Amino acid sequence: MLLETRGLTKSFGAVRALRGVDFTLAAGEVHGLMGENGAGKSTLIKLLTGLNQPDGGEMLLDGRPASFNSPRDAQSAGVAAVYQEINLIPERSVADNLFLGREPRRFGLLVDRPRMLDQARDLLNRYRLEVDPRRILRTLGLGLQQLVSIARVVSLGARAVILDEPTSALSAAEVELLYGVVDRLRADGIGLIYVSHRLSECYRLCDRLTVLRDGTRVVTAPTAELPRNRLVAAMLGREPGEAHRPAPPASVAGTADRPPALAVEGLRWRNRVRDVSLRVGRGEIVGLAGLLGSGRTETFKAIYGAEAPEAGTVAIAGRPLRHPRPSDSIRRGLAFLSEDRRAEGVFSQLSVAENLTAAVLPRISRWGVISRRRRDEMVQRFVRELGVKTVGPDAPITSLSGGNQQKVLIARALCTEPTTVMLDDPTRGIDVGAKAEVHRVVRGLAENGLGVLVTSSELEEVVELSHRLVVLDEGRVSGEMSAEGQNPDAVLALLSGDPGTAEPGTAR
Amino acid sequence: MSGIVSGMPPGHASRPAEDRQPATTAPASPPGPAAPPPRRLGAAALRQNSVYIAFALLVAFDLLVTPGFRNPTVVRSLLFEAAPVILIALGQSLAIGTRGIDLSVGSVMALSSATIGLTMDLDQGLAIGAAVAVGLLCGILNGMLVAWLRIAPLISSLALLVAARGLAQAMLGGARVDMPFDGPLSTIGQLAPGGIPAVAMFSLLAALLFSFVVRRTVPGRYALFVGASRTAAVLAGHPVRATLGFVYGVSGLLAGIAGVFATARLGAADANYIGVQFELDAIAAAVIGGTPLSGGRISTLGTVFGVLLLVVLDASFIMNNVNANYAQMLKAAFIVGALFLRRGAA
Amino acid sequence: MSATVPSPVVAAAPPGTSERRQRIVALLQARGAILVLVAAALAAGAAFPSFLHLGNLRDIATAASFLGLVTIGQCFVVILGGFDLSVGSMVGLGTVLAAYAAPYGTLGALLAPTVAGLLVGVVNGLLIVRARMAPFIVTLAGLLALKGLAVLLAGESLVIEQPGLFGRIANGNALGIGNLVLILLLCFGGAALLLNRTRFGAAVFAIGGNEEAARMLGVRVERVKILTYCLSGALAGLSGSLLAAHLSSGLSAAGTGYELQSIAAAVIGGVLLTGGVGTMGGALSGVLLLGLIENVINQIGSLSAAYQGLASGAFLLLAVIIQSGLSQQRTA
Amino acid sequence: GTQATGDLVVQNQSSQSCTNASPAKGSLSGMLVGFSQSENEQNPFRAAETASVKAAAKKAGVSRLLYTNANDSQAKQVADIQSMIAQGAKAIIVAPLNATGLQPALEQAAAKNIPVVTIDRATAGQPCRDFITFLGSDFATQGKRAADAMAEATGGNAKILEIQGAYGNSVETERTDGFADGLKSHPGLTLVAAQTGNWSATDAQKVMEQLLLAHPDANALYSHADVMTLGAMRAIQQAGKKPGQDIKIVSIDGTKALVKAISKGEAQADIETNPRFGPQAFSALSDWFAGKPVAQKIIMKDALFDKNNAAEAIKSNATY
Ligand SMILES: Nc1ncnc2c1ncn2[C@@H]1O[C@H](COP(=O)(O)OP(=O)(O)OP(=O)(O)O)[C@@H](O)[C@H]1O
Ligand SMILES: Nc1ncnc2c1ncn2[C@@H]1O[C@H](COP(=O)(O)OP(=O)(O)OP(=O)(O)O)[C@@H](O)[C@H]1O
Ligand SMILES: [Mg+2]
Ligand SMILES: [Mg+2]
Repeated sequence: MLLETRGLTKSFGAVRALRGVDFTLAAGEVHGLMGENGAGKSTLIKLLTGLNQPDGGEMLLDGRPASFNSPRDAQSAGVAAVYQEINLIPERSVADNLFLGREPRRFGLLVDRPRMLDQARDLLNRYRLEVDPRRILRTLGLGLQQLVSIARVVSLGARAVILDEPTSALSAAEVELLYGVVDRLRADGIGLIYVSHRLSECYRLCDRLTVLRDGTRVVTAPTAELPRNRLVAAMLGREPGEAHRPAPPASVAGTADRPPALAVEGLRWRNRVRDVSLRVGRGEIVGLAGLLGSGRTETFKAIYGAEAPEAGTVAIAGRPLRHPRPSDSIRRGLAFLSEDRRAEGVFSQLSVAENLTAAVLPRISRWGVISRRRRDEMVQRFVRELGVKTVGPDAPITSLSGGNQQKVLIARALCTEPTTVMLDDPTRGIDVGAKAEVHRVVRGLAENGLGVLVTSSELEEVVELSHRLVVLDEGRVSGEMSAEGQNPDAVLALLSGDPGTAEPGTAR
Repeated sequence: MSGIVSGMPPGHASRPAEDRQPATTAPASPPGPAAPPPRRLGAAALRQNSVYIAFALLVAFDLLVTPGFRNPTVVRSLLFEAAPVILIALGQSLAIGTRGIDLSVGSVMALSSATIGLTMDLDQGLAIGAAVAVGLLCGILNGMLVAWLRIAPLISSLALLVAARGLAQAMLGGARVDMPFDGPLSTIGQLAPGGIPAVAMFSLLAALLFSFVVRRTVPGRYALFVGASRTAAVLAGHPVRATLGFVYGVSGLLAGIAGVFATARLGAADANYIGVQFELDAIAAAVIGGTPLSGGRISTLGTVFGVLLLVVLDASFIMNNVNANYAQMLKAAFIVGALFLRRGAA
Repeated sequence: MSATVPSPVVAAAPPGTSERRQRIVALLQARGAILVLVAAALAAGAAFPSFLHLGNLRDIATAASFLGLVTIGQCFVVILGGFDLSVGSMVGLGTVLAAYAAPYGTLGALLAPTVAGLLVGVVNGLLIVRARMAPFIVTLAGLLALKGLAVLLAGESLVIEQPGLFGRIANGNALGIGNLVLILLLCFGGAALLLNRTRFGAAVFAIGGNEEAARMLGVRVERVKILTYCLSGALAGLSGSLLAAHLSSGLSAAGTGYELQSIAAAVIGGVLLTGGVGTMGGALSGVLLLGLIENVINQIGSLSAAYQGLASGAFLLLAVIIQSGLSQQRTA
Repeated sequence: GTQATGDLVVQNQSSQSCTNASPAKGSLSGMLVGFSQSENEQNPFRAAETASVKAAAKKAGVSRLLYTNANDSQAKQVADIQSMIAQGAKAIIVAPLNATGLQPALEQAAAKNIPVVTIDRATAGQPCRDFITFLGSDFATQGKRAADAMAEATGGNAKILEIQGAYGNSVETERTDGFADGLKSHPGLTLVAAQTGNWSATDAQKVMEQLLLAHPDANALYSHADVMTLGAMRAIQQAGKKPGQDIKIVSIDGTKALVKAISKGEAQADIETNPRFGPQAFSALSDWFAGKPVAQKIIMKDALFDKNNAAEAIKSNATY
């Protein structure tokens, strides 16, 4: 075995994140690691890469006991990871990021920039990433950043490579690119641990699957021997109920008949949002479909007023807002969930309760004094309704797994009692169970008469969830269609023009 | 308020969590009061409470060793000393809670004092009001620089530190202005019913109010949210700029009042000596007391005790006639030590 | 001191133009301080005829060289995402140690303070890295302790009786621009190389940009941090040594206020206090700009000390406002 | 007492002198003269000193007096002087910040044959080359006189608290040593504690207050400067004691505020530090330009204010 763990345990304070996990990885295999949010996947990876040290159990590399005190240790032993959250240096260039710590040097001292750029170009070309290595990483999209991150790890000559939810930020086209990379790595005899919540990906890529639940390993089996329903059952610890089968969108009347929840006319912001007009009716779920970088996030932000639009009008529930600002938008009944949980969502020093109620402080207070009672009621209700896994409302938000943090943020948006919600990739990094819950919540909102504008990095999800699709292309609305009966592949073809000529991973 | 989510088909919304509960050991949000995470005594408690422990130890030492420390008037004297510092340390901890800092507080105290010097002859009450208002203005100016021009607080308040001191000195033209022996100012400087200075009572009341504002009111919470993540605060619809204006305004206001206290105590308006390097003590006190510079958290009681700790420490050196240079080095070691005990404390 | 919204400026319609614009703005930010410096110098020259005399310019640069050396170190520390408030006191202690060491030879007088600064850096670094204490407080304690130590060692001042070679190192006039100016330029050049062209520099940027990520990318965060504080301490010590040579004296109060002035200079020069961004050229311009302000106040020749404070506070604010205006152009 | 109006207020002069080897024809009038002050004028002593130099400059008819203030920075004072030289100053008066550290500036002046007069604090350098004269008080003598005044005020028996200037400062050292020296001849006077007040009113107030707590039996105060004394007097009052009665006070500087206090019986004695350097400095300069010898060291005449002359001194405006 290339890499093996025996009885690995790890606790964070009162939380027992791993309880005796045995795990093996062979050379040349792609081993999928699955499980619900908080199952312990990231924790296992942190132990394997030396970021944290196990409380008990042992790790073996090539059959010999190994212990890593730091990622650097692990790296030099041949174990490297691309983490769930992108971990590169945003203010540095792509080349700097690729070669950090091993820059080619002249006279053993000064960094040889020309050579570094050449090598960076080679590396990027090898994986068909057409990115100028001099570009500041920050100016690339999250998806491209993720791919750069993978390129870096691969180029380090790691023998065991761990990809922790690499695709949650990738567009469909980029995912294909990633598959190519993975297949090549497998052919090179490199062992890959692949963590993802996307079942189809795992079935497409993995040779074996391991499921973790609540810190214990539930099952390990070759992919072929583990059908979907058994896999999901193993993850959830029960048979998947009706709830997890995508319900067809409730059939709706035409937009024209609905009272408007949100109406956007001729919106412009810099060169990212060029001309966006759209309408969301009450009770309607509108999906914003577009390729990565088509400007969905900026469209959301401009509508919400987080970026000051240069032209255009936004009307919430029929009342136009001249200069939208987040606070006004919220007051008028528009809520927004950002795609970037870590930087734009959670308040990491604060508790679950505080995070949940962050947007409604004036509402749960009188004369500026916050009512504890009303706060706790609100928190309890949403924690229950969204099924947030937490030891209590006063637990620090950082003690929650990514998916549960996301639920708290959705709750934050919902407790403003919006008439319209905009959800930018609400299921990023969320497990199957939670994803279904989020879908149900979204549908519930619509059934309750709210307007919903949603997008996702998974096109199927948007198609499946929405009543109607608005197609965004380079900051312009290029079309509209009913989502019912649509085939995601057909939509994708439409988005990318001719699918054959789409240039994945090309930054312009 | 009626549920948004509960508009879903009945049973759907809440079932998943309940369904899954048996499968998890992490209790899924028990209804009712939150069970706080089990508190381990020993090291953790020591860390959490290092400032109180250090204070108690220091006082015990002084009671045993330091000549004259058992005299009850010590309390009065030290509280007079501490009162203005507590005020600016509170303002400081608020600024630090937003992940900012306010270096200007000492100079704003001097400016407040200079204002008293200029206006005292008209009417003392007016002078006090003017001094406090000037402090508030400085704070708001600082807040605007931070909030609207997005200048790093360290830099904006540094500029204010230099400029406010200069302005104060220019206002008084070098002269110190003695205040009359009667009138409200002199009362502020001397009143100590029951051996507890009125200014200290004011400061402690201010600390109570402050604690309430920070923990329970909307602007106070907004300040912490800004400190935890400014971007997320904007997206959550918080009035981030107004909050920062409020925060630095409060800091300036408190520095203005502290200037009044210091002036009353010195018995003269003085632009040169009042508040020199007080900002450093205020920062040290806030941090020792458990307000991390990384923002998002404020400990009011800790800050008050941080100030008391430093004041008693200074007094211990003087009363034992320790050479000021050794005293300074010991104080540095003490600050590091107190912080070292805190390390890793939440 | 807040996170910038990570929604970046991206490609414009014709690919490239926006990028070019962005490059220009980035350049402006990095070089903005230079522009402000040149503009201010021209204005001062127009107002005061003696300002642009070579001798006066040299004096400005000479006087700025001590703060300049300190600012180099501070710049590294700030880019790393920290602060070093102990540098001012370290300069004072450095002059004192140099005064003690001077009778035993020039090398000693140069090395003793530098090595002492290095050791102070080790202590600062260890406390920050190992004990995980906030740099602000650790180095604040350093500020107090080192000042106390310097006064204990020297009282107010010590005379260096026969500075000889040691004095000439600072006050000699190689290449017609003065040794100190030369040393300053050399150090800035070296620092620019260190920052931009070595693995160490890349690691400093990385840690300041995202410490957690840097750790995961295999940067030896602890070591780099300690080294950076060492660099800062050593440069402060060296600055003290040269100041002692310049003034033929050890002065315990020397360097007072350098800690904040150096941070201000760095910020004026476009270094972000949030870490991860900064250039040496900008920092140098920041230092010179501060020196220029002081000189202009002297050229006015009758401003009382109180108004001097007022004026320099206002100037500082102005410079920072202009600078931050430029940098927001970039990140907005 | 001293006449404030009197031009030259000199106690004594050293026998060594400096003479200009090549006297120029030019006179002071119409000349560009520089004055480098060391710290800001919040301190009444510095204010009086600056005013005196400025007034004397006007009287001497200089074309312009370049004024700089080093604001407590030694490096800045050097740069200040250098910038004066660059601006074409033909003579320079310096109030040095420190006992050393002006060497490069003085050398530059010497190289250009610009005469430098140092006032108030002596600084390291070679007389006649680096500077032509030093004008100032004898601080050790001040300390000694303070001890004598203390003996007089307390009848030779007292427990004394001393509040010192900034530690290690040469003025502080001399005033401390001079006082200790003076105490030797008064065995009834004991020093119970000495702490620095950093030349600051607020620091002195705090120190005095806490020293009084630690030493309730102390009954006299010796302070190195009037600013600090004022702060300390406030502390005495706040401790419920009467300055001048419960605590006898001897101070140094001779500022108006303290001399007034003496006249009211709130303090006992104040040894003057004479800040009126202007006339003497300019006369030294004009002697120099005329080729006349200038004494290397000129000690100012420092008055002693006590209950006998305080009221009159205030009336005749003899204090600053
Ligand atoms: N630093 C930490 N402090 C406290 N608890 C933690 C910490 N890191 C993880 N946990 C807890 O450990 C458990 C496992 O978390 P982990 O991040 O490994 O889950 P995951 O399987 O990666 O979930 P996700 O799919 O949401 O990423 C969770 O209950 C989480 O709350
Ligand atoms: N052409 C481009 N040049 C530079 N950056 C781009 C480009 N296209 C997209 N990006 C970056 O990619 C990221 C995603 O773009 P944006 O958010 O506008 O699109 P999106 O459709 O919302 O994508 P996502 O699904 O990732 O949120 C953004 O951060 C954007 O800056
Ligand atoms: Mg995870
Ligand atoms: Mg997006």
